[in-house]
Amino acid sequence: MERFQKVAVPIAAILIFVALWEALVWVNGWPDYVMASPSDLPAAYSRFWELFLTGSWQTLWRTVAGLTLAVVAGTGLGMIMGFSRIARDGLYPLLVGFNAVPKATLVPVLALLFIGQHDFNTVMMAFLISFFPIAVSVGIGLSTLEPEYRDILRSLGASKVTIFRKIALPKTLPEFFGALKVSVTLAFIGTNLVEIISPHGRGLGALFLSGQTNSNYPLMFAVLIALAVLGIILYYAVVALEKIFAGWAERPGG
Amino acid sequence: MERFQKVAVPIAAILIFVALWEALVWVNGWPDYVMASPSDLPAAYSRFWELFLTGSWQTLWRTVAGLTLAVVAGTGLGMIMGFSRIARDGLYPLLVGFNAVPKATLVPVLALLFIGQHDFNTVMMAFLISFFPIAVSVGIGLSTLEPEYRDILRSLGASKVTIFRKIALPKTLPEFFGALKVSVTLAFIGTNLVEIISPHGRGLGALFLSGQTNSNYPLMFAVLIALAVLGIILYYAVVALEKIFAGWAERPGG
Amino acid sequence: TVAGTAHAQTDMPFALDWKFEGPAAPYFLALDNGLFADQELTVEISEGAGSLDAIPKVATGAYPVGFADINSLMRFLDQNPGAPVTAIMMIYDKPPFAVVGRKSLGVETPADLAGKVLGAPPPDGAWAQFPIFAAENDLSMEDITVEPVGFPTREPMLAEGQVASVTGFSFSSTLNLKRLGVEEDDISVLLMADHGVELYGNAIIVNTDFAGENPEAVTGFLTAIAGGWKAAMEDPEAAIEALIERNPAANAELEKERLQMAIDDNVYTDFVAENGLGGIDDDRMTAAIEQTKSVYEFQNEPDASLYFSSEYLPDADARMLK
Amino acid sequence: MTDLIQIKGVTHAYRTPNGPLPVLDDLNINVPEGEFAAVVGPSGCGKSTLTRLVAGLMKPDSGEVWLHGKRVTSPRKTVGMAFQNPVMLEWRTILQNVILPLEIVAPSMPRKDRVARAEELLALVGLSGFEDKRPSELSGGMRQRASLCRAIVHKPDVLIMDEPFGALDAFTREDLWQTMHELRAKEPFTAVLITHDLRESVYLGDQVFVLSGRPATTQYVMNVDYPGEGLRKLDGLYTPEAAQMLATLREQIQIAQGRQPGPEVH
Amino acid sequence: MTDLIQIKGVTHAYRTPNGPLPVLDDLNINVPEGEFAAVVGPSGCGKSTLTRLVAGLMKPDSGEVWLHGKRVTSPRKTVGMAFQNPVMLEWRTILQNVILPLEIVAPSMPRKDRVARAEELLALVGLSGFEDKRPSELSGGMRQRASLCRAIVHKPDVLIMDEPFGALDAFTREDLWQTMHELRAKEPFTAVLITHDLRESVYLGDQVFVLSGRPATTQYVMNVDYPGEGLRKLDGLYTPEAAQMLATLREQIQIAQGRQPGPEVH
Ligand SMILES: Nc1ncnc2c1ncn2[C@@H]1O[C@H](COP(=O)(O)OP(=O)(O)OP(=O)(O)O)[C@@H](O)[C@H]1O
Ligand SMILES: Nc1ncnc2c1ncn2[C@@H]1O[C@H](COP(=O)(O)OP(=O)(O)OP(=O)(O)O)[C@@H](O)[C@H]1O
Ligand SMILES: [Mg+2]
Ligand SMILES: [Mg+2]
Repeated sequence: MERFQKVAVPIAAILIFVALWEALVWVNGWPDYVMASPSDLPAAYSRFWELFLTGSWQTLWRTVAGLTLAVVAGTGLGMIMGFSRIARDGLYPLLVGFNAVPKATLVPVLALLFIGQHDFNTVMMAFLISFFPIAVSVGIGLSTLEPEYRDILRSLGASKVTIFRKIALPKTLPEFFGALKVSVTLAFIGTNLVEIISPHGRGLGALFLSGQTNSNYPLMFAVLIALAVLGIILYYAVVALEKIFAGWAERPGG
Repeated sequence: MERFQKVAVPIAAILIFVALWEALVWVNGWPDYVMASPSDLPAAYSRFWELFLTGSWQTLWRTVAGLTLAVVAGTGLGMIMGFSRIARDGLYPLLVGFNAVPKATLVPVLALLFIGQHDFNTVMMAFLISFFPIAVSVGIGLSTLEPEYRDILRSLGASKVTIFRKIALPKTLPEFFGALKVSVTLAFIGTNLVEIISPHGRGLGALFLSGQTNSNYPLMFAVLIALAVLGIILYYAVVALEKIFAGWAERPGG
Repeated sequence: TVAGTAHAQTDMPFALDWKFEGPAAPYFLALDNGLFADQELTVEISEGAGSLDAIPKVATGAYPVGFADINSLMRFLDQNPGAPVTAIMMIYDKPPFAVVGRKSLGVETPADLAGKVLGAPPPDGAWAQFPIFAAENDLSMEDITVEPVGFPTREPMLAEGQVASVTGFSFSSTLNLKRLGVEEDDISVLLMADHGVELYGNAIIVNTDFAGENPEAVTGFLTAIAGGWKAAMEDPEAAIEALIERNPAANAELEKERLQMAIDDNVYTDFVAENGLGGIDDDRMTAAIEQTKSVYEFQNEPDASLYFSSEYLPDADARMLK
Repeated sequence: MTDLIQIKGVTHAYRTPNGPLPVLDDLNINVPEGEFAAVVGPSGCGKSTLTRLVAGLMKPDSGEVWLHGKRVTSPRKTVGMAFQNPVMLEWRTILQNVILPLEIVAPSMPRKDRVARAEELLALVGLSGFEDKRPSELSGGMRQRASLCRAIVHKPDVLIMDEPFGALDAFTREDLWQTMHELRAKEPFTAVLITHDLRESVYLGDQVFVLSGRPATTQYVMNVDYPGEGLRKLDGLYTPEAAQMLATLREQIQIAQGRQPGPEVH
Repeated sequence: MTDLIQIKGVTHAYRTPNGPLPVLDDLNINVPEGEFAAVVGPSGCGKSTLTRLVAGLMKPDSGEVWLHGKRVTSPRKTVGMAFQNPVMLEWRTILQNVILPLEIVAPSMPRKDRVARAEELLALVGLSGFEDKRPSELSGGMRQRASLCRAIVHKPDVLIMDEPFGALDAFTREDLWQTMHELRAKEPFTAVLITHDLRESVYLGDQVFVLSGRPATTQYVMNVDYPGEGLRKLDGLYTPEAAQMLATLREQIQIAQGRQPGPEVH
């Protein structure tokens, strides 16, 4: 029963969303070039399905690679900021400043620095755009860790790294996964930004561009939906990881 | 002494960063169009300072407006998702899907739907891009709230909203502010995206564009730095709020 | 307009395809010189983010008039049959589509492209027409190494010699290269229109529903546009001044050069000198559609009359630029 | 008159991954208005579970809980609860923590009155001067005392206390016992007190309920006939009558823990 | 032989927003190797603070703490600590919680041995069958017992316990007292036990230290001469000698709380 609900509710939500979208377009009588409706999309998918498959795969692996980097670097940075007040005071403004810079404007800089290294550029941008939430959440998790928890291991003379691994990390895992869910979506945006702004003919971004040059609006919307679906798939991968590693945190009721 | 450190450390960090940047450009001998160096920027600022001031103000107020909306809507959504499992299961995939769609591609759609409503479009985009981290953090804060805390008020027959206001909100305030720090930077990106992709001649984004059309690379970098500075200013505003509302959470030591 | 007041002002917001650069100056000059007001039109000019941004703005009716590439318009109308938009006045009689190369890298004629690296942004308008250019010049695509680049990196890569040539708009790429320090003598501009490509370029487009209801206003608008270009050719300085007022960070020298290039290469062609600004030659249009078929697969049978209508053009003498 | 608190045949089991864990089994407890029920039983038998059921925080699998002649299905505003683990809201000072229930139950009460009420109670438990401290600046026993103030600040009809004096030394504890009696005389309430201190159960309880080991059922009920007149005095605990009651309870608890009742040594 | 635990003139104050709060004042405690020091004192006097200083979790403002002839400046691996608030890691089962110190102190110990050791201890405190439960599924007393297992699982030289039996009923508590004595006989350790139960301090302590009220100083030291031979027996607590010791301690605590020593009634 609960199993059933877990699958049925998201699907129902998505169906309702699609129905609302179709209705909105229909009621307003919007032409494709304002907003394509869901019923326009199957044609686009069936016509270009091969491109969608290869494009999705290319977008996906770069995103996952960038995200993995972001997890590693974000966790490292978060640890530094969580454990050291000075690092926190010094790094935070820099990171915030860096993050307030629209990444779209950095794509050309990156592209010029690493000319032709498309894979590298794309992964790099996915990484750059998505590590911040992870660093923030790990940093906050550490700096607000209840001393009672920390003391359990401190009293054994455990090193900071051990305390992090055994206490802080598991204790902040729910927040970490929350941040990861945000980062997943950001990493996608990073990958696509490169594919669209510094196009190299690969990934779903390229498909979007070709829809654009040909004024094929249903194709463009189809790409956006494909991106959303990829995002949802990655999200459920994160949820699966969360169930394994942080299932304890879910409170019953409510 | 501690006061001093709080001010000195971030400034030192920024100075070090600027010095490293200058050195990097200098050592590699990069031309302006690959990467401008900090020493190129003062000229740009002194020449266009008036534009920088008005542009900054325009960008700033739209960002803050969007961010305020994001806080309100994000908190509301987070509450719904935190309190109701069904809402969580149903809304999360939709939100993730929505967030995985690069906002750059939505700008034209928004611009077509609300033609000429530049302020509205800009604020809207800042909002759309920045509410997600807040919703996630509030939702997680609620759904992982230790039952011990909740029971204190539940035993008095308090409503869910009261429990949220008196317990869940203050208890999750550190994470909330963490999310807000992420959202601040995202909201900036949203504002700029509109200013750059659907130009309406206002804000720092417009200045960036005119730097681009003139191949005035130092001007472009100057705009980016101005954006970073604005981001840092907003960040410190958030920090000030955090000190007031969530100062208790900061743990000593470390 | 309210019935009975024949002389009421008509609002005609005008959607440009691009930012406020030199080639947009004539429209501002027309505005400042009161040419629109003379026609009882209230015009506000908005910048855009490409033809694909401007076309839907006009198709939805939010902007009655706009400025966009007619080749993009053809595709738009093919994909969205019945959309109420069409071109009514050709401005770039010769499209600015070009291959820009560097002589020092061995690119001077189309034949030189073989065996060299060509930088091309996939969504670039000029790149979209490159196959026509290649076919007309007997170039085999297999002999050319195409490097996909982004717009912002296109000219820097050429300046650094990473590619030997790029596709782009003549006035954009050339001037960007100069700004990056490439000697003018070193730049070779291969305008596709000079090498067998018959396509047309940017035109004034109109929402046909609006035009049907306000034919005089539309004609008046076109009259003012022609007047603007005429005035700009006579006094480029004044035109640039009008532009700088709207884009204060712009570099006046550069924009003047850009405007001049547009006038010389794209607007004031022999055909325009003879027939005035704005009309098209039906045979050339047919040829252009034929050429387009080689780079774009039409969903519906192309029909030139859908893409361009000359019924709103003012008399030829109102369109003479000199 | 029916009893104010009625626990009628309550049975409850926790659902755990390896099957249900029965905790309460056909438990019956009745407390007349104004009386004090002390509940003792072995560790882990289900006492805290019982308090949660009475407070309406959980619903029993079967059986019913009635307060004031109404069936309990959800928490009531007129109940005060001191939890076994005295969780304080870290972001509030001690005073603000104590005031919390008033904010919910009596939102219209002027702030001054709230503060006065909280300060009075804090003084009663020996925490004057700590009003503005954060919970993390208090010792375990001090936190427990503050938590007790929070439970009674809104003058509840029904007070449920889960080992409220567990972290206190003998003297502080005895002081608070007396304070409880004084409070009862001034602001009458009906109470359920969970404790593991038999002397506490005899001194404070009008009835003492001994629960059996898990699953807990009412194994033994003792009506306390406290020696002496009027407000109970501590000395009463050292009378032979009290000694006899304590001995009986010890024996019952030993049975509850599934042992042979040992020799009476205390 | 010098004493294994030496607390030499330790003074400490907490920095609070309204000035320093002196908590310990020139405190001196010495515990010879293998002995058991029981510490009693009024609530909030500074006992938990003392345990943190001995464990090296905090540094005293002045004075020194020595363990094993070495000055304590940071925590030691050979110390076991049972905190007053028995926090368990919620994401681990009870067994995993108990094993935790072994993961730090004896990383090379095979998993099987760790589990065996933890299971043995859990059985000792009556928690067999709860190994795979989450902490939230345990009652307060059960958590406290698990926390005790965690403190001793790695066979520490020095064991510091802050009210380890506070949440337990009398019988469970007495069982654990005996368990402690048996453990000491098998795996000798030196211990500091904070408690508020005077009988506990006499039954378990070789010395009982009575701390004064805040700021705490060593007010009284009692050498326990427990009645009977060999392993201490519970019966010993009911001998006149024990009664005498308890009476003295009660008196001292009353002084510590700043009252006149009352009539001896227990
Ligand atoms: N982190 C802290 N900051 C400020 N003051 C503190 C802090 N921790 C404890 N105190 C104060 O120090 C005093 C002693 O606290 P401590 O926890 O050592 O007492 P205790 O003897 O263990 O009491 P109890 O028996 O109630 O547990 C108390 O008055 C408390 O208010
Ligand atoms: N949330 C829960 N999920 C599963 N089992 C639980 C839960 N809470 C308590 N239990 C189990 O129920 C039993 C009774 O717990 P309860 O807390 O009511 O005991 P108690 O009588 O209060 O014990 P103590 O005196 O130690 O506090 C225990 O065996 C415990 O393991
Ligand atoms: Mg309990
Ligand atoms: Mg203590």
